[in-house]
Amino acid sequence: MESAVWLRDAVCCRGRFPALAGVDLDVAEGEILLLRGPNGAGKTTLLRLLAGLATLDGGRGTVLGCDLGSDRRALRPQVGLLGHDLMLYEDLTVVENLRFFAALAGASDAESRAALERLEVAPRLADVPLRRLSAGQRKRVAAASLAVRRPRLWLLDEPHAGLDESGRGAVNRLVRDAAGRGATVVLASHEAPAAAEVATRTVHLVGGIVAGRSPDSPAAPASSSPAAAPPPIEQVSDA
Amino acid sequence: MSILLGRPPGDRPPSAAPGHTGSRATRILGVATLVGLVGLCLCAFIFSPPDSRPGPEPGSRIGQFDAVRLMYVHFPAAIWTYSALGLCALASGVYLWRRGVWWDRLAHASAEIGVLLCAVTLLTGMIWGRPIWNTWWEWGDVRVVTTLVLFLTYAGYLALRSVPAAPEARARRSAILGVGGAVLIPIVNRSVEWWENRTLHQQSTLEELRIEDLTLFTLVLGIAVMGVFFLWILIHRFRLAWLEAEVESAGLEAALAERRAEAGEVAATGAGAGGTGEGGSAP
Amino acid sequence: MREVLLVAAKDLRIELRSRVLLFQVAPFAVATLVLLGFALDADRSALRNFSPGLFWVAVLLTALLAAQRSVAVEHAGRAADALLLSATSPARIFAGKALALAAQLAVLEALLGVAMVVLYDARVEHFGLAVASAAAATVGIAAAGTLYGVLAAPMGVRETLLPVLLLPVFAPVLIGATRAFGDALGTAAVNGWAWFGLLGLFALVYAVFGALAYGPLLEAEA
Amino acid sequence: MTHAGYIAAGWSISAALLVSYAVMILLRGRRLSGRVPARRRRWMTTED
Repeated sequence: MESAVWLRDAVCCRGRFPALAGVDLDVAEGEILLLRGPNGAGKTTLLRLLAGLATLDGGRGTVLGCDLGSDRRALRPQVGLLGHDLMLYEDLTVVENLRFFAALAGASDAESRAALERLEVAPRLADVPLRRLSAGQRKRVAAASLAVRRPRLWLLDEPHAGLDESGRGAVNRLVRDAAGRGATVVLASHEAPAAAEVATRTVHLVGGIVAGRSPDSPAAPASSSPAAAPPPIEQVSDA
Repeated sequence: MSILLGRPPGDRPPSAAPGHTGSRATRILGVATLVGLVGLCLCAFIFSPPDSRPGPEPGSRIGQFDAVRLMYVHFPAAIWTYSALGLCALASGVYLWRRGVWWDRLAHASAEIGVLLCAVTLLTGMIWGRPIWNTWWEWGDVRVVTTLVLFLTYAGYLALRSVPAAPEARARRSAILGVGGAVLIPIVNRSVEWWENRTLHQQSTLEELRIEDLTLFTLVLGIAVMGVFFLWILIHRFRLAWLEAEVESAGLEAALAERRAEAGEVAATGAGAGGTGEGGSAP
Repeated sequence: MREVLLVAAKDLRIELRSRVLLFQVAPFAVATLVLLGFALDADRSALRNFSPGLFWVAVLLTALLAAQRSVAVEHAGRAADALLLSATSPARIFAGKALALAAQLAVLEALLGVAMVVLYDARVEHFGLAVASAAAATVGIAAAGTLYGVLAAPMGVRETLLPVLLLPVFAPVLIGATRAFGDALGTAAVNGWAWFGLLGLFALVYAVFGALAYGPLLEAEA
Repeated sequence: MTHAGYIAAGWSISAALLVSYAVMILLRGRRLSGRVPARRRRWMTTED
């Protein structure tokens, strides 16, 4: 099967802090991968890296055939990210938010309405500014705006957090549908039962690396100090 | 290019590296600056004549008299201000195009020195203007006003650089600002020129002073000395930027090692609790 | 073009909803004019003579606020990330946001213009010149404001950094627009249309530069 | 000499600015050099 995500010794820094300290990860197309790990393990950073929103500071990586070093711009439109921040406009109404992102993605108004229905957002909320919705309702709207874009890779950061039983069900249906249509899903979740229900595989992330690999023997010795630029001598002598 | 970093270490033992940013090239430039400075002082204060010529009325003399001696600092500083900030814009542009940290550091070093020289230019210009134009600040002069805007623009550039950020993001933002400054300056110059379309400045300093040979020679010498000084301080500043980046990335490597150690600890202590089984213990 | 209008319409709709422009920026603009009047001792002829300059100083200060607001909208809730993840090219996002900012500034300028006529007793002699040069200046301010706004955006010091970066850039606009208005209001004997040309040049340069530089800037943020 | 005060002020302010900047750069260079391994400071190997 084609590989949707391929990471080797990936390092990614938030400011000066190496949130990912050498991640090896393979995800096949159509898989639903559950990321688990304690707070601060680097789950959110990993998802942002896979979305092409964070820079790869060391190691190598390919997502959906796009190189994370050089080709992030081609990657981004194929990815949908549901983050802690909703990535929506608080002052716009539910429908306006959805229509805007649907239009940018080339989807129709009917599709955005259908997406809202699938996430069981009550029609009476359609014209309410996002600011006035509850956390759970916003999350559903954010998930709907993801669905409208029909990404090839779904990256869900705590999709179940703050949702009630029916909301979790709706999100899981959405995930299964997407995987059924051939999309790949990576989700990070602490809500073990709800997430395990859909996941086809689980990976544990600890201290910025995938648990199970010995931290003392980095996988790729040649590039094991990836955060640093290549030694200055080589860099300048050919200039 | 390699002059900024010196020659490759070859087979010399690394322990021979002294703890400063000097090298043979900078020592030569440093000595040349000092020798040139002595020569410049001699020419500027002793050999060169004051600016003085017959005035319209018989027997009267006009000119800048000894104040022209300020020009031997002001003019070279102005020339190298424009060169340094031009170099900053150029290096910024190349950075955006080719993406080498080398260019980012060159832009940083030249901007900092350029702003310093710009301050020198403005200050000496004001001190010269007080006796000659009878004012510290002349709004009606294009170059004066343009240079001040230039100063503010690149002072902003340095302000942006001083904000802590991820190195690559900072480099990219700074580069755009560096290029933006170069885009802005011609427009400012044009607009100020129209704004006050008479100008007080020497149309060209070199023409207006009825230049004695020695005055011209001293001006050229001043430019040369300032140029050697510029190169000397640029090399030092560039190497300092290099060191700063090295210290930063050394910190990063340490943090990376620490992070991996943390992962090892958790894996060792939490092997049972963390669970390898699917849907195991809830968090 | 469709995407440009989508982004612009989105920004304008947010302004209509949140009313920040109406309730915060507009009063600030008028208050600035009033304070400048106090500074000149409310001397009627002085105020009329200096009205073009005072007007544009007020506009530029207001533009700082509006530019900051335009960036803040994208950074609250990380909506900027969503724009990055859409297939829209950065140049179009830039154009859309600059267009929306220009529209807001135009409204503010109209308001300030009325205030200027009322408070400073200014008389518009060449209406066409005034409108044309204001339009050119507005496009330039909006382009520069959008570009430099995102330049200073993701740092914790946006409020202080943006004015430092942006005010020197506004220098040619202030000079040009003041002169052009001087002609239009009959307070300066200059050729206002030549100044209109300079404002147009500024707008063109910053629109092109902004469209080119916006992509790398958004990348730097990510 | 005419304008002696202006000339003295101009030259000495310039000298003070440039010299103090240079000294600052050199001192910071010395301080940071100690924190960077010698092999990453290749300009130091100056002798032929």
